[in-house]
Amino acid sequence: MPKREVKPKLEMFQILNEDGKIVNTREMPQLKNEDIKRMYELMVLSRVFDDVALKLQREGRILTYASLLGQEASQIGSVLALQKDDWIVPSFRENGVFITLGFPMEGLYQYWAGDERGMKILEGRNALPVAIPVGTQVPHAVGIAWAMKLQGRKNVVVTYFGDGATSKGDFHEGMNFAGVFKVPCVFICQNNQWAISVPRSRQTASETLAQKAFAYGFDGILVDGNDVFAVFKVTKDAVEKARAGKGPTFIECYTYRMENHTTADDWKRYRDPREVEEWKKKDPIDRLKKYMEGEGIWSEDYEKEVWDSAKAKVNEAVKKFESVPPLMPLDMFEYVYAELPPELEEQRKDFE
Amino acid sequence: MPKREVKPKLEMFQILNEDGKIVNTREMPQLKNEDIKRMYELMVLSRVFDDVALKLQREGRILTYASLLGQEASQIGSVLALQKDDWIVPSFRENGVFITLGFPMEGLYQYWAGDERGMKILEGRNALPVAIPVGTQVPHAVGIAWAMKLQGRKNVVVTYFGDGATSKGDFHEGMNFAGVFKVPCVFICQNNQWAISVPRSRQTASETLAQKAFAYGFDGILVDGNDVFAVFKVTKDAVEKARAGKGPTFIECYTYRMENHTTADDWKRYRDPREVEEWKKKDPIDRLKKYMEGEGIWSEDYEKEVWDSAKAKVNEAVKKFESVPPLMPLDMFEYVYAELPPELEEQRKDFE
Amino acid sequence: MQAINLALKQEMEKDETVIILGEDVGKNGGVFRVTEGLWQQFGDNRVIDTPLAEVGIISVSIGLAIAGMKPVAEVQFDGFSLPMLDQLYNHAGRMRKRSQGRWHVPLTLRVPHGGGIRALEHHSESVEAFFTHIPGIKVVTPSGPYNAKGLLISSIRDPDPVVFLEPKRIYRAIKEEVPEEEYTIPLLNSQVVQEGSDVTVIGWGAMIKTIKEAVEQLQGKYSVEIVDLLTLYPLDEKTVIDSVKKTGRCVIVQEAPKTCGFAAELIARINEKALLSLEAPVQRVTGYDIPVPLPKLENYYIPDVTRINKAIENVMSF
Amino acid sequence: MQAINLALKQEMEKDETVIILGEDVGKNGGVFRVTEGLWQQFGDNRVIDTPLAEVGIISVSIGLAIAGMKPVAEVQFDGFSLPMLDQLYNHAGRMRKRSQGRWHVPLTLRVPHGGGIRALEHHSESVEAFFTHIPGIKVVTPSGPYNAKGLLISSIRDPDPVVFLEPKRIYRAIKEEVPEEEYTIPLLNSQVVQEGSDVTVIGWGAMIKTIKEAVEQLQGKYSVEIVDLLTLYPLDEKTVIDSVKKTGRCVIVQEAPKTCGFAAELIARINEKALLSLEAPVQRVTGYDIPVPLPKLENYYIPDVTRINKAIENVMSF
Ligand SMILES: Cc1ncc(C[n+]2csc(CCOP(=O)(O)OP(=O)(O)O)c2C)c(N)n1
Ligand SMILES: Cc1ncc(C[n+]2csc(CCOP(=O)(O)OP(=O)(O)O)c2C)c(N)n1
Ligand SMILES: [Mg+2]
Ligand SMILES: [Mg+2]
Repeated sequence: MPKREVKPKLEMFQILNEDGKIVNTREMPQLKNEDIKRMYELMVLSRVFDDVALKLQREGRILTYASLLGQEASQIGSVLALQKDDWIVPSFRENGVFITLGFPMEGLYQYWAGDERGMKILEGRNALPVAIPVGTQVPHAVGIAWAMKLQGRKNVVVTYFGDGATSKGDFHEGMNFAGVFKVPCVFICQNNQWAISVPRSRQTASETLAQKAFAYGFDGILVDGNDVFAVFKVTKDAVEKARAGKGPTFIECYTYRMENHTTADDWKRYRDPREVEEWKKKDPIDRLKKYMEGEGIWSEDYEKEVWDSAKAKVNEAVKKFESVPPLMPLDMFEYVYAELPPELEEQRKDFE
Repeated sequence: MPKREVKPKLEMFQILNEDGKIVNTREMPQLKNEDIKRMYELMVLSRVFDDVALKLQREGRILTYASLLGQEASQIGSVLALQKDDWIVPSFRENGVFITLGFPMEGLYQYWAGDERGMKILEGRNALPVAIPVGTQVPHAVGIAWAMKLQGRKNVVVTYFGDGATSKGDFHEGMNFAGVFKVPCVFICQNNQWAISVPRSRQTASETLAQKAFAYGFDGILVDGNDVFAVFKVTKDAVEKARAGKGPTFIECYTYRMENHTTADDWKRYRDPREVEEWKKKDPIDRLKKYMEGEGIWSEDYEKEVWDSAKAKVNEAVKKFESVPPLMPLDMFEYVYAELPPELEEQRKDFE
Repeated sequence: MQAINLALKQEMEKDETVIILGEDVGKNGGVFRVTEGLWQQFGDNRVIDTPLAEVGIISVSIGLAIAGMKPVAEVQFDGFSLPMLDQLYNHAGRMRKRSQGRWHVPLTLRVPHGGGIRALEHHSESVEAFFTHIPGIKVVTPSGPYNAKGLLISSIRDPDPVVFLEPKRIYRAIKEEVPEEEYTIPLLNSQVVQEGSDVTVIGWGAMIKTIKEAVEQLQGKYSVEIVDLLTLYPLDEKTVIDSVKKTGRCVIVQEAPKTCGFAAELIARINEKALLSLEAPVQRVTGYDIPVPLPKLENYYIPDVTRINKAIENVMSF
Repeated sequence: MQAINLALKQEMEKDETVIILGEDVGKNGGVFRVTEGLWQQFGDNRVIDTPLAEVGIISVSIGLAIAGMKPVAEVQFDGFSLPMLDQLYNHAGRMRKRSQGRWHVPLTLRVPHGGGIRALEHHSESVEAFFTHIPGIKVVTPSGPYNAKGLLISSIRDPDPVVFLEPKRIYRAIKEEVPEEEYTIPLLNSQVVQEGSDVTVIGWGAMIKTIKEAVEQLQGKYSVEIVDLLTLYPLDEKTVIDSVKKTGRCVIVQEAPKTCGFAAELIARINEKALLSLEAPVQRVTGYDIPVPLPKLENYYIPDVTRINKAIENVMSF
């Protein structure tokens, strides 16, 4: 056969390796020590939040919960690359994103306890609520980004989704619009290797997910998703490119879902514990800690302080969460329409 | 930015150039003179069929019709690469495909006249009926191909669609399944540069359509769709590869829709006549004629014979089409379910 | 058609967040020429040809609407609107709720609707009942140029997602005075287009024209009241119930397949609120539970004058 | 749940063209464990984890079915079934027609259905009315293990596309003898699960359990006849009409949003065939026209014993 096929090769972008060493000095973003500490602290906070969520779930105080364990660098590293009024369009595993954005953690617990008020969008933040139907939020991000462009605003949209989401038609149609209309949108795919029990290899025969961007005429980047510096750098570049009117970027954060898919799941049914063990060694928090230690900006005291402070904040949030006054049943008729149509007025009356 | 993007380049595969010269002898398929004549005759027959369809439409004897003018090589060249019991999953512009498969032309006219009986699938041929909703037939082809694989059959499926179809989620989800399950399916995209009034450049920012295959982990090939030898060769290779269990192939036939989108359309509203003129020079039939002339297998007599015979066949078909007894209104209740449910039984009675 | 075009033009002139998007809506002016001239007037950033992707059109519009635009999306034919149901159901109708009031989705989806134009397969479906079962959206069904204009302007201005079903059969069939000035018709409106006392005939969209023809053919044999449902959700139920209470007899004409069509909902409401007034079972004249036939048979499928009058006779002679 | 598992297992043993496909149906045995053990028994070619793609699942299944397989596709939750409507409407329900009888589509789509398990958003919807409005497909609604098994076997064997709505709330809630042997229940079947003479209460799926509880709570105050609709399309209308004719009063319980739900269709048919027997308006007890609330409020949304009994009182005291 003649040369009429395409088989380019994508390399994984990394700055901080598993031993906490910088392997790509040239690309290392300029970060102040406080910035790095902030990254570390937010990652720890997310982890404590997550850990307590799992505990609350076991105790029946919240319902099904989707853990972000292992994906902290992908989430925190990318959000930190944004400006305050940029837009975020999340999927359902982005608790670390919400925390970094400053959403009150009690609200997140409330949401996962099945109380819709928990998703109240923080004033001053342009974020959409949790989206459960996989992949369906991707084109919303494209629409928002397009609106920014049409309105001549300089804001950028970042949307999050998983490896599984890339199989959905909504992802495809959204990505394709993004390419055609060159909108300021950054697509962050947290490839955590699994979609519930379906491994990445069963999700698509594409060698990398990043290369899918090629089908839409824009850049795809494969990045070590457990390397907070690499995620930050790559997102920052993509966000700036978008802001400069140079169109969208697709970023595949290569990471791992350390926990069950959700608390309703049991990963032991379908994956090899050795795989999980291997990934433990790549932990994004450990890695950053080692780096900070090497740079002399980490100490035992600091470590204790960070964890204690995180725990205190989370405990505070749990307390607030548990003291929230209950929802009123009639609240379910709120926020359906701007004005209640007569049908609903009647149904509401009926309900009383 | 570091090298973390993918930008491979796809070249267009051609054997027979616009002047009827072989530019790629190594790839020229071994075809007997009769084979080449058959190609020519079928292309001419399709063109005559098409021309008469347009005439019948103007006279109000058939309704909206989608012309294949200019796409004969893509259609005939690819079908001829198949075995008799291979499957065909067409879109709506594949009259040339149906003719090559041996579908009676009077049936095709009947269908385009709004009589469902015209789509009766020819016994002994594994083809699906015309599919109007763009791109939605692509995953059917994948399912059929998968069935062939599961059943241990050696049959291959070829599906046809346009450049517009590549934007649909159905296309994406189907292509992705094809890659994952490595099914014996060949995807033939007739990129005729337009989806009604929407040019290829507005359809996707992807440089070629063929490269989209890369997102699904299989080969994409860009071929000159007005070069019947190249289409035949590339399809033949892909079909054999599929038959050998080596998975799917995506073929982009680069061609042009010479006519209106359908008879309900007026291309002068949105495209430049010079573009159409340019493409006239690439006509697939002219090109093959020149080649045959050069090879000494064409003569004025032969030419006349081919066209006369085509016209005679088409006239015969028109006659048959016009003498078909009318549909019975009650026929509309046929073929909805294997057995009429009571609701429909009642509605049918009501109708009488 | 011109009425719709005019409504679009005027709203776009007035409010620059209004944009049009869909397949072939730009230079080509839409396959029905509804957006004719708008691309020329407003340019490529406001009248936008999209890729061929119905999920994309609706879902990207949701994003546009959240971020302050007022997208008027077009789906080319009714049969291609079904891929949009998911995004309408799971997102458009819920965004206000899910964000606890922070975001809402002021989009309008225009759907050329119904059969009778001798078109290809999937070009002649009536799909309103899928939409009316979706919480959080509104469903509007103009029946002629005058009300189309007023309803479309209201739909565009409405803060919630509106599905606007344009009866394509009458795009060109009805000639009517349409005022140049802008006017709105509230999105909760049914109209008694002809008063009567013997029997109420209810319809919407293209069926109103057929109903009028049917009643004309009766030449005054019965005093027929015709109710035109300009909005299906919310429904101006009072007009319906009042009419049925008055006449005691009712025929509902619906082009869509019978089972679970909107006529069933109307009967349910009449049952709930006017049962005691009924002197005969409400009769449905509908499409059948089969795919819309290709053009050769579609006229046998779509409710026609004969079937409507037979139903009127039935309820009158019950 | 075990009943469904058993039905699948037996059909797969008997007919090797039966295959299962969906998200997580393989090694993991499905998120509800309905396909537990089947992958282990039948292997990767017959119990197939697919990519996360609902359109893909249904449309590839259509292809499989055309080419001689009997795919039993699973969609993970009701809320994710909407992207499938297009392919069901435009293809599955029409392939027989379009090919003039040459091809047909013997697929079964299993949909865990309805609320009440305190699940996440989009995991608790009742979507049957979208399906019952689609020509060419059948809609089956088992209410317990025994009928689930018999109906599923019939669905798999049926030559036409069947949507099989499994009430997830009772996956584990109902314990019932389910015979080991294979048996079928025809796909046109409603059952009078309790005879009575004062009022007919009609429901399907998970609502049957709630209806029974409600009636129990009445402690014989009224003689209630309970009708369980095991199939919605086709509908065993005779059982419904006979019952309403007998009792003259009727309550319909539906978990889905009220407007354009299947209850409306039932009322339309009762109106058409039993109007004169009605002594009171048929009452609907339904979900509301709002998105299903998150778990904290969902029990206020789903029809419960109190609301059902209030409706019974209403029709009895009319
Ligand atoms: C459209 C849709 N189908 C199915 C589901 C059920 N489901 C929830 S999460 C999930 C897997 C998602 O995988 P991925 O996109 O990789 O995200 P991850 O959970 O790994 O973060 C599935 C199948 C869903 N939520 N939405
Ligand atoms: C899902 C869907 N949307 C819209 C249409 C209306 N329509 C018919 S053909 C067409 C353009 C198709 O373009 P392409 O796929 O390139 O095929 P071509 O017509 O060029 O052969 C459109 C928009 C349709 N048939 N199906
Ligand atoms: Mg994943
Ligand atoms: Mg094209």
